[in-house]
Amino acid sequence: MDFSLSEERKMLKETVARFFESNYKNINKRSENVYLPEGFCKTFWKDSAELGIISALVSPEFGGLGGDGDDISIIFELIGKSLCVEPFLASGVLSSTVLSSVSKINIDLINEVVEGNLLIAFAHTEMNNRYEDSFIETNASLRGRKWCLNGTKSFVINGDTANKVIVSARIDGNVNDKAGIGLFLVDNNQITNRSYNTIDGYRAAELIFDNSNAELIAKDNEALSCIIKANSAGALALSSEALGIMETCFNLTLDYLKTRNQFGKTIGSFQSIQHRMVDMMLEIEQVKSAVMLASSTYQSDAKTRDKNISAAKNLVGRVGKLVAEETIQLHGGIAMTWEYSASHYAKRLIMIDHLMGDSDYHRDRFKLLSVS
Amino acid sequence: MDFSLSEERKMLKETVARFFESNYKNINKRSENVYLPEGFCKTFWKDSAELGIISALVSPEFGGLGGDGDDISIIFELIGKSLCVEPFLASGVLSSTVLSSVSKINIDLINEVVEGNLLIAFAHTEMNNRYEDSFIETNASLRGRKWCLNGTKSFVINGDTANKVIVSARIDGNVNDKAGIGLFLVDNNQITNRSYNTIDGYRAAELIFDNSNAELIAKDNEALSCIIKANSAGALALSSEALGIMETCFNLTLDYLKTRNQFGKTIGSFQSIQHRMVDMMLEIEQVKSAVMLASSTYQSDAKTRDKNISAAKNLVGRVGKLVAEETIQLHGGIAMTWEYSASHYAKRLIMIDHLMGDSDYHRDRFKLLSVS
Amino acid sequence: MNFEYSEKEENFRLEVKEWLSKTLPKSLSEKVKKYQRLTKEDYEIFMKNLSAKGWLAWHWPKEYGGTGWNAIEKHIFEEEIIKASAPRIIPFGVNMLGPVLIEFGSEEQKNYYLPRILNNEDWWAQGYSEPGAGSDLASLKTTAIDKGDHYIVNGQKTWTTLGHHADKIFCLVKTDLNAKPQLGISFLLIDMDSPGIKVKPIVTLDGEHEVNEVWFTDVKVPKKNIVGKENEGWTYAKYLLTFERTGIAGVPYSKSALNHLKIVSKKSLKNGKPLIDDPVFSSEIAELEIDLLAMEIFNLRTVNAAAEGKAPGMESSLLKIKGTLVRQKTTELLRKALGPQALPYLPEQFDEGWNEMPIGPDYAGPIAKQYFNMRKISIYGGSNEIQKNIVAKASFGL
Amino acid sequence: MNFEYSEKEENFRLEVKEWLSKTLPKSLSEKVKKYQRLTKEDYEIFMKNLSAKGWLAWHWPKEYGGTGWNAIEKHIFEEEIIKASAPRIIPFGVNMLGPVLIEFGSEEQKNYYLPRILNNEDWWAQGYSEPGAGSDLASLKTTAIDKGDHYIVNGQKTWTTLGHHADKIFCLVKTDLNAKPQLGISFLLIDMDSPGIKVKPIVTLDGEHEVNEVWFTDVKVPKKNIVGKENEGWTYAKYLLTFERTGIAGVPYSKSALNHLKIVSKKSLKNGKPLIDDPVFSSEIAELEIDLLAMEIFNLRTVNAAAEGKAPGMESSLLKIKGTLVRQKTTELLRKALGPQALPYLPEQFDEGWNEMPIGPDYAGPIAKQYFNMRKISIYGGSNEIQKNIVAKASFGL
Repeated sequence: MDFSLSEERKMLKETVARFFESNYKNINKRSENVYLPEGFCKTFWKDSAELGIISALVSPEFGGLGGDGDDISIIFELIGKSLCVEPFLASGVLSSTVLSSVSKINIDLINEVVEGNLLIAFAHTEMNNRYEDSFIETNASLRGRKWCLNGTKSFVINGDTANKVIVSARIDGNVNDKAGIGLFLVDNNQITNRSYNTIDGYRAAELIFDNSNAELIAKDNEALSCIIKANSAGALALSSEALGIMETCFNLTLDYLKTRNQFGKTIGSFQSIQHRMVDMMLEIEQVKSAVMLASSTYQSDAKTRDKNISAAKNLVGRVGKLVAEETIQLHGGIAMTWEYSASHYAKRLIMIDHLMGDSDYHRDRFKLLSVS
Repeated sequence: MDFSLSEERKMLKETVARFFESNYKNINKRSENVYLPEGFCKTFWKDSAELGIISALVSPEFGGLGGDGDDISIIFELIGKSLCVEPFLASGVLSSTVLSSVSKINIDLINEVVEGNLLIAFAHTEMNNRYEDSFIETNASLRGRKWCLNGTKSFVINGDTANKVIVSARIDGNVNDKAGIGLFLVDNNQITNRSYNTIDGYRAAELIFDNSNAELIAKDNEALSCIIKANSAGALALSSEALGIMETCFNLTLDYLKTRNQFGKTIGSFQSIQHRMVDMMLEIEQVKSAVMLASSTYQSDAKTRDKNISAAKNLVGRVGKLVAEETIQLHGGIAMTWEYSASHYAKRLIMIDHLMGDSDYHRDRFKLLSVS
Repeated sequence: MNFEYSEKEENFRLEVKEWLSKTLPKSLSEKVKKYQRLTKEDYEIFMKNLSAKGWLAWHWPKEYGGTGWNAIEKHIFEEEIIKASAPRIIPFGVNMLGPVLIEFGSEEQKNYYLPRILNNEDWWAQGYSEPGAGSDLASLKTTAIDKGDHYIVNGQKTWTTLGHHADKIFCLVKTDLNAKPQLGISFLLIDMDSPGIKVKPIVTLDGEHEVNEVWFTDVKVPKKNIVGKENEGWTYAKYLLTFERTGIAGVPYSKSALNHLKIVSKKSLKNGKPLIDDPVFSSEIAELEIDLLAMEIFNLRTVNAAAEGKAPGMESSLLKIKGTLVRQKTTELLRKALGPQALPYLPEQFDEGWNEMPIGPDYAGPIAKQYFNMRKISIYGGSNEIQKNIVAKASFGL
Repeated sequence: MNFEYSEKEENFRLEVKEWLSKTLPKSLSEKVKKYQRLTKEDYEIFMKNLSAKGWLAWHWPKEYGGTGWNAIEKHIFEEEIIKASAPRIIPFGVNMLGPVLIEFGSEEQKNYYLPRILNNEDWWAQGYSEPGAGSDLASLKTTAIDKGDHYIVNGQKTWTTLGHHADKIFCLVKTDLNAKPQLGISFLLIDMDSPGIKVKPIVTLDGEHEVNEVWFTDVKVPKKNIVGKENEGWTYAKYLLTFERTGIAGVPYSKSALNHLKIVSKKSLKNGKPLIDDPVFSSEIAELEIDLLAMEIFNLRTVNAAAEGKAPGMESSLLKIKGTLVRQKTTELLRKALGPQALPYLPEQFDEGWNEMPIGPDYAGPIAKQYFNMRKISIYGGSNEIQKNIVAKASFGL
């Protein structure tokens, strides 16, 4: 057993932590970035790429410097702590997972992603597809020898500024069939989009495909297993991000409890508050444990990977709600304000349950996978 | 709106409370009764009948003096407070409900029950029938012009000492069909029984029917709606009993918190404990409200009756667990002992969720009935 | 027992319902239903109609121009205005200051302020909370220094709801600086256009501006603006806190939210099937509905006791706690029901007249926002923790 | 990171497993599986086999005849004995008194008592709790009065597990009656056959007798029976409380109970279908399984830190809390899974050799009883509330 990080990873963690700290110090900086035209800060993104942060999310096999579960989890825990809105999830995890999992590898494309020159979004979710892997209404058809897509993809994170988009579409079969799915690469000039901010500060878009030209990169079993892997990778990343947020929420709350006075005592001196802090701390330790298990088995067979990731994401959903709500409640009014960082942490923490499968979805998936 | 009891009911409540108080004062008395040959105290039972307690559970139409939802709920709340194990549920509620709901009324039989001369048990549950109304495997068949039963009924409360038993059996159809059910009256000399105590102090029995002679008292729709009504009446009685137990548990705990010292202070002076007491109190008020609603609409149409009773029994299951577990935890070791009454209250409170439908069953039933 | 309303009460309900259907503009109730931002005028339209009908002062005795309703009538009235999606009645003047003036105000104050409240001439704000004193009102720091015929007020109030609309504010201020907490506090009426007052918006986590900071710098307030006696303001403030609050559990709000939840869960799909058919999700709804059903009876029991003249004791606190939990749970399930549809945040959608295509179904827009907004209800008006302390102290003798 | 065991560790696990399969009588593990009452001999058989193998003193250093295992080996050992349904190792002598004597005992005491523990010659009981001092050990009242070469002990101990089997008991007693709580306490070894000792059974709510009251009336105890220094017993007692407890979360117990829960839920029927197919019930099981999975890693993290020589801090307390909650939840779901089958209570069923037909399925009998019995685990060994106080004090600086 080995619960510690390798020396290399420890260094990575320190470097990235320092980088985030100096670039994302306070919540106003983040709010500024949210309202930039891209919904994030291009300079920061380019700098992250140069520092090797995107590279750390990609395996050496494909020109990266990491790509293991532990790498994803280290980086996203720090993303959680700094609450940064850069497209690490969309381009760094989801799209690069697909690109490095298909059989036809385009190493140049991955390099462009790793270097931060190319932003690729992953468009799978649709208005009627809650979190399902194979529920796809967007249609793909062959016109002569060219693929062409029709339909709408919803809630595509960073879908507006992405240079290219990886799109799941149905080639054949009924809406929820496991077979007949294709994954396509589409240039953004083929797509009409409507972009907006999400309530937790990200940029997302509806992507409309109207006879859009598309390049097929995987189909049938291969496509489905790439979608599942990307969704699991995303769920692992989000679980780790949530862990970082929870730790921050806990610390913000603890600091507040120590300084804020009511009835002549610090709030933290009230026993009922103390016991609730212990409950929170305990559940955060549980989340930390579940994330460790999920990240350490990310390279295992798909079933083990997905089972442990579902365990983590389900727990994150449940504990996230507890931590977000307790953080606000134990602070009182101040945490209801836009000005104070805790409210933004709480919002992101809650909304993580609406991405890549909520606690119910992952509980059900865990149930199926834990039957041995 | 009228939230108060009528003068008559107030008097009833006072009389019955005084009677239980003087006859069931401490937990040892109850434990003695549990181990009497009948599993209860015959003298006490006879005295209760003379005082009119059984009569209060039966409508004037059938020779009783009450029988409304409020009557059931008043008496069973007091039963809960005294934790008495007399066959009020089996003979006073379940069987008398059936006897007064069938179309062929046998008024003499009801009179015998009301006077406490005749004990009738209600045998519906089977080993494979969890809490369902129509899941019946016991078989009824005609031999010439006589009905005869074969099969086993399980967990029949007071089924060992009952003079007669009302038995649900399948005349026709598949095991879970709504049609083809009959209700039968069977003399105890036709039944082989194996009797035992339940973990909460009641006496129950497995009843084996081997070509037992039986009298048909209702069939098909009439039989099923009698079973449903009896089960609902039982659930209302048990919910009220649970309310009485919760109130007692709360008071026992509060008294203990005020007197028990730890670390130089009463336990009750710890804020985290106080807040848990408030949570308990609040939920008990909720239960009280739900029981009031259920008892006040007991005479309404079957759908309203069953919906409100299911709401109450579901809440009782959830809050019962909270109150039983908190009562033990807040007391500490002392409530783990047989000697101290709280442990017996807690056990009965928990096991009420295993009778006449648990919280899951009633939640599902409520769900069906609340769709309007 | 019987929880049905009497014929008289049912007739009263009908009267309220009919009046609302006649006088409440459809465009206004639509805005409320869509959670759109209400203007000052939106609130005033409804309150002026109430004035004209004689129903604005629904908590006042008849002799002062109030309705003289008992608790059950108030309860019915409140249920109906919520069901009709009317704007809320801004409570600061009519429900809060009014009763205090009636009980403790001078004849001059009553004669001047009460008619103005009845006619919506003043928009009042409440100046209780301060940055350092949330639930702990007794430790407030805003001072009013005696200068002969006037006070000079300095300090800061916060969480002032709709303070940016207000003409006047009633404040708790410290008039005896040497007194212990709770003592030396006075209840002062202040014109918002006095020199030295500054209102700063507080944007809440949902991006909305409803509450404010109010800063006082050397604000001159005439002495006649003090209510009751100097240094006894704490008594009047407490009077307000214990003032009969039949609506504290928010039952009608939760009922309408639960209804909405069921509709949303029918429209939301999981694996192509209505979410409401999912056994786990529908079980959560069912248990919430049961909690609400019980709470409604609990609330009615308390309303009924109040109508019979019994003072509400710990019931108010218990109902406040449960009421906020149930309402918050409803908004949580609404949020969960949406799945990824909860993500988009289009602040412009809540402006009057916005008529672009929403992202996703039209009901989706306000839901996540409402969930976050509703976190406040277990904090303000005496947090749930404070309510528990009150119950423990008052009912347990612990 | 990697949570797989090393080859060496896996081999060790195999060795333990094989040894158990060879030496643990099938009849004995069957009794444990069926929750039948174990006799004194049942415990002794297993402990004697452990002695013979040199594994009894699994928490002791090698020099004293212990195993010298690190935390991971201890963890594996504990997992395997629980998986094999062995009786538990009675901890009072070997796991509790032993380490105290090794650390604080005189040479004479070590030479006399340690070999006797290693050879199962003494059955030890623990005399800490008193009727007035549950979690608050410092306020104990049993006195030991100095009479020159001996003490005279008076008082009462309670919750003495298996005290009716004990030959000896180690007690915390007050030797300085004027000292403040926690001071003036000594750690005393007492023969159970001393005149003046009376053991009274305590029947617990499940109808079982495992714990006892022990009464001391003018019991003469030689002075050499004091461990360490007079009046410093509190230090030794605390040493025990902080003594590395790898098994505190009870993970292997919960794992086997969860397994059992799944089996029972497959056999229990709801509407004629296996209960485990009920979406709500199976969801409760799934979330419990996830909690347990996380807790297993949390526990391993702590075990691993201990193996690396780091002292367990608040982790022990957090694991105690979560461990008890998970285990209690498992027994709750088992109880719920049975439906009405949980009702029958046949105490004779738990006697050795009982072979009548059970009421209902053979697994039903002990389940409700176990549920009630397991309420104790969040109370004893420092209640969950005490654990929370400890964490708040130690980790938050609150």
